Amino acid sequence: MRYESPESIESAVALLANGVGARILAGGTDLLVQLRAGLVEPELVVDIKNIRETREITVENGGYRVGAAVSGAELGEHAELKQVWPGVVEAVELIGSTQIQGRASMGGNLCNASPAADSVPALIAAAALCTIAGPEGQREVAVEEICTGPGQTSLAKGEFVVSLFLPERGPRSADAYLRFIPRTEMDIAVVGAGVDITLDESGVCSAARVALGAVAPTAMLVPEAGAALVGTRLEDADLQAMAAAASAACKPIDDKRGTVEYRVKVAGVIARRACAIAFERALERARNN
Amino acid sequence: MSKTKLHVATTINGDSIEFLCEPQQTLLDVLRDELHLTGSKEGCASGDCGACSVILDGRLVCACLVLAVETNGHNVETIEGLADGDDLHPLQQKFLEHSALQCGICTPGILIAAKALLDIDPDPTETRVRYWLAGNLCRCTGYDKIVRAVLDAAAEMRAN
Amino acid sequence: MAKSAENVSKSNDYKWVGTRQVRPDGVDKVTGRASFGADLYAPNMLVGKILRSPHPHARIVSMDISKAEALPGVKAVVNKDDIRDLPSEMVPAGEMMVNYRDITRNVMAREKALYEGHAVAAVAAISDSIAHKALSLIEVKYEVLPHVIDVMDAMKPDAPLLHEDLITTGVEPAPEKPSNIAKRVEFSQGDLESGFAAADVIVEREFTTQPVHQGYIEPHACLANVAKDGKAELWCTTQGHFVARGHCAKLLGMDISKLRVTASEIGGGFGGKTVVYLEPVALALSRKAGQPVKMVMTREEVFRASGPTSGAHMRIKIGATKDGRITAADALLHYQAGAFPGSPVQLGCMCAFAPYDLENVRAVGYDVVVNRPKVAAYRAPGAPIAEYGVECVVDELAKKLGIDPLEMRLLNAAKEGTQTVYGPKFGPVGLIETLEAAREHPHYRAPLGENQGRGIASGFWFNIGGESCATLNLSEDGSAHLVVGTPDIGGSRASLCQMAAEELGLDLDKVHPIIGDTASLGYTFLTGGSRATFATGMAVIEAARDVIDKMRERVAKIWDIPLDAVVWEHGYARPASSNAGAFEPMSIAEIAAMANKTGGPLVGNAAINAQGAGPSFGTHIVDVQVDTETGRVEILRYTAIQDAGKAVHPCFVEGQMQGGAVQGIGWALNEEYVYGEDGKLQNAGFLDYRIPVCSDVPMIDTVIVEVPNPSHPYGVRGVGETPIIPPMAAIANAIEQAIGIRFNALPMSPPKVLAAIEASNSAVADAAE
Amino acid sequence: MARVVLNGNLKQLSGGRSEFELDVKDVRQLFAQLGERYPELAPHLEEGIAVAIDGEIFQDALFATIGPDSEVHVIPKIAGG
Repeated sequence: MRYESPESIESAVALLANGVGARILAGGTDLLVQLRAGLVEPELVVDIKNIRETREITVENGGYRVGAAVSGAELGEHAELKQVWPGVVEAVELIGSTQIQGRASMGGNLCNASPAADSVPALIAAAALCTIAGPEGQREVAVEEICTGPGQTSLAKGEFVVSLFLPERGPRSADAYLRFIPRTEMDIAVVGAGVDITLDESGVCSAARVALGAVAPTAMLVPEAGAALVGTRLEDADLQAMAAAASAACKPIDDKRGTVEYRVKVAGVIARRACAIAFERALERARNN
Repeated sequence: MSKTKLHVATTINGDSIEFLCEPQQTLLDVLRDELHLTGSKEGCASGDCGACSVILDGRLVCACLVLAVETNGHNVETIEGLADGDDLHPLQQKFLEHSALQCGICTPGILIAAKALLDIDPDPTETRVRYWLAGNLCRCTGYDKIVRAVLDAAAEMRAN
Repeated sequence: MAKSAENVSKSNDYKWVGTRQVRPDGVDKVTGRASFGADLYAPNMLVGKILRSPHPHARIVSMDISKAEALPGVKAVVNKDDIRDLPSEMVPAGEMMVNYRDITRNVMAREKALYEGHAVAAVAAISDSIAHKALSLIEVKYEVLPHVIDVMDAMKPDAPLLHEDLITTGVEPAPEKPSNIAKRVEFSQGDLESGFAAADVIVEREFTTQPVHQGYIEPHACLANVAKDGKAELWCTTQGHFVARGHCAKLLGMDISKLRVTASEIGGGFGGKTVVYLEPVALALSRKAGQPVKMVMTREEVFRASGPTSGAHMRIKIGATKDGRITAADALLHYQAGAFPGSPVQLGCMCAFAPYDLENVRAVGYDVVVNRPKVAAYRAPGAPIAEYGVECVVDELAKKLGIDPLEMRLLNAAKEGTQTVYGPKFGPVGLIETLEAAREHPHYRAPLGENQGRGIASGFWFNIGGESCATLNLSEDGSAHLVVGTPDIGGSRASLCQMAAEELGLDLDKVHPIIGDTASLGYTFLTGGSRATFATGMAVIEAARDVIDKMRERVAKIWDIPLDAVVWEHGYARPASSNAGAFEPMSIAEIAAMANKTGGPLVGNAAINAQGAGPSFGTHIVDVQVDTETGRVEILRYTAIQDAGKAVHPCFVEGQMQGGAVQGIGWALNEEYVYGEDGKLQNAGFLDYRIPVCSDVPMIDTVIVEVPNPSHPYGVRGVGETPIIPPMAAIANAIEQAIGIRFNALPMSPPKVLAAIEASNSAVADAAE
Repeated sequence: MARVVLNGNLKQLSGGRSEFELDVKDVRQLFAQLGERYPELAPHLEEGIAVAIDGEIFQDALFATIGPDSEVHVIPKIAGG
């Protein structure tokens, strides 16, 4: 195994394009476990942490661009970003322990392509965009376009995720992320729900994005769940309708972490609780704006 | 696998340390097997137990989830550097006074994790301590005396 | 040593015993200096790795190790041919009795691989990566056989047989056909039939529990070094290096005294480090390679190939009169032994009803082999499973009768003179005291909210004595080295030094303990059965009294008066009375300074087989909150109460109670082995084998009750094991109070709890229609 | 004469009889007499057995004293984790 730590996007792309069986190293909290277990035996590991663009959090067109290798701890310490996108940040902060937070990144969490990745449903709900660098230059795609199946991504050879873009927020929008795990920490999500809600002047929901994790081969947007909230004030009945839509969209598997029945049922519950939190946050913003 | 070893220059507990390592060796492998700093323990090698907790450039990390080569030019703090000469760190002193260890295998990792917490939060709540330490498994104590020792150390450090 | 009641020190104003002192090994443990199993490195050391069976049950048709041996950097390859085959021979090994025929096969598979992860061969190489490569070059031809994982399936007549020659013992007449049932045990007293006939209410329930792993954070590790002349040294993490020495010598055909075993600091054991896994293999590799060999298990290997304790299926039936008196109790226990006979089911039978004073009682147990790793001791082996079922049924009975569960227990509590189902009558025991302490505790009366419930349960463990040696070497300056042979897992060095200092009248910081290797003192049984502070403590006290007598002799000579005219008080030799003569009392330092001139060095020795262990009873109170939408159970408050006899070091006694309680919380709520249809373990890691993390639990309140054990000079009973027994039933009982549903299967994990809630909701709905 | 009771499976090796009045001074004599009467029982008395004399449990203690009025229970050896 060879180790390289390029300092520019271009040289990283060059290495990845030429290297056979190359793997990208960001925080390494998934890759090193896979290396140790012999699940992957790459010829080349490309550490992207020395590329400036992967390590910065910058304001861009009113939104935030977050480098793919920015650690959860760094994200959590960014008070402004946390205030604007609390759901995304709380999702990233749920990835593993304090120790994992010191290394784990959104880019890595996304590209590891686990159906249960905590940050992904939150990013999808936030309509985040993903900037990808490759031999043909850079392209930008919606986060939900990245994962195609467990451990599978749409990235072409030589491509890697440089940064993620969280768009500008309206005055009455807010997001939230909740997950269910058996313990209070250190578990993989059995169900995860990312929610983004926008209210109109009268406090009625004008737009809602609900995304679920760990209930299908990839994290997924559930338009029917969002639609169930639009035009409502998220009363109990509306939330129940949303929960039903969320549960209906689940295509989970039975595994050591949960049964199909359990995941379907709890997906609705967790989505409902996440919606309630996002709604409260949106109302508070509306009051303050 | 590449047989050419990589040269790494790093700072460990304030000392400039240079070592050669293979690219796939973790920081924990090098700390223990090459430098014989065995205070950092391997309980799982997958980041689930925290027994290998070290501080890398001020961030708490699991040494088993860091490639040794990644520490080139960086600063590592391990349990061996926690005491100031003969003077124990207040956390170490409180762990002794509260009998916050039984077998002691998780103790170095927990002390390092607790230090990282008190470095950024001198007055943590019990809940903060418990969630901060959730990545440090202890099978002996039930955590009670550990949490008390950390809170007590924080109080003493605030007083001084 | 004498154990008569008058030998119990009457005074309770001890200087050291009962105080909270900093442990002598503390600084090493908080600075990273302490050396655990994997922390030792030897010059020219090789890395040893084990090849493990990928199949849960397979005949080993053939094995070709030549390619592995030929790989550059590989120094030795071993398999069953390098470990002795041994005939059936039962020996006590700290855990239940073990059979050398099985130990040798568990260490290295012979005819068959009996569980996924079963060792089949091992290599020693100059590097980790070469060792891994070598494993991949060993060619094993398996004939895969059908496997059986569940205990009840394994008992069926058509179940796949693990051992073609296993005939059930304990059944008359002996069966002709082999089966997976290794043994049937039965204990009984009185007349069950009339007992149940006299009952106004009878509750009978079936329970299942899953295997749980001891979960020590330090994986098994050792460093073996065999010289050309066959002399061998072994460094390993173990609860008993003398026991490990015996096993290794037997498996390798060595003189026991040719093998010197040194116990490293041990990173948790809980029973799981009372047996050998890597040690004989490392010695075989080192013997073959002629170099030191270090072996360390990965966490995955720890889960697949060591521990755990039994999973079980059981039926518990108890009857009581309207006023709450239990008239009869019956238990039927089926325990998984893993791949070889020897589950703790007999101990389960003996413990099941021990907290109760019963006339008519029976406990029947079956020891059943399945294609899982052989079970190892785990904290009070066998007791937590059986007592979980019993404590749930007693709780249900109490509620059916409208009696407070605590009062129901008090009404039937075992006490001094109670006839146990396993035979003897109890001496002084402290169950009633723990129940009364629970009743008086503010926790028991604290208010509860919606979906919250409170449960209690009691637990019993025998505790044991056994062989212990101790040596006290007085130095010229009057300080002392204390050498003992029980590895210190939870602070026993502190309590042993406190007892030595108490006897000698020496300051605690003048007593320096070490755990001697197997060549440095006589055979000492392992740290287990809650015996270290009790049994080794008795040896330490005897060694201290031995050196005190020797000091009195020296002083008698110095003063030229009779021995009985010299008494020992608070660290000084004094004249027994004024008419013995007017002499200045002599301190230990003064006597030690003259030792070489007055007859030579002063050494106190003790080599005992400690008898008269005192049982320890505990009672736990727990409050839970149930999230009825997700099935998640949160532990809100926990109080553990236990009779320690005498708490020599109260902090470490509390620590045992807290640690045991939290292990029990894990057992109750989340810990389990998850097997696929393929008979392979799916959660062999700390990510999915969910032991409690710091944020899962509240502070664990403790109350230490002290009902002295008359057989111990300070009244010590031993506390390590009892605290893991009550939690599972206490939590199940609390959940029942919170949501009105009884759970008869462990773990009570969110999916199971939610499923039960949904089922009861739909049942209610149906009833409403 | 001490009252001796065999517990657990041991009684199966003594033809179902579990209670005896024996004139024995210590555990060794107890095992010897029981072994004589029931040769099947003898090997089982050598390992894995404990003896409770008037409520106090003795393991591997051949010379533990048994009094003339002692109540003696022969039980399986107890271990622990």
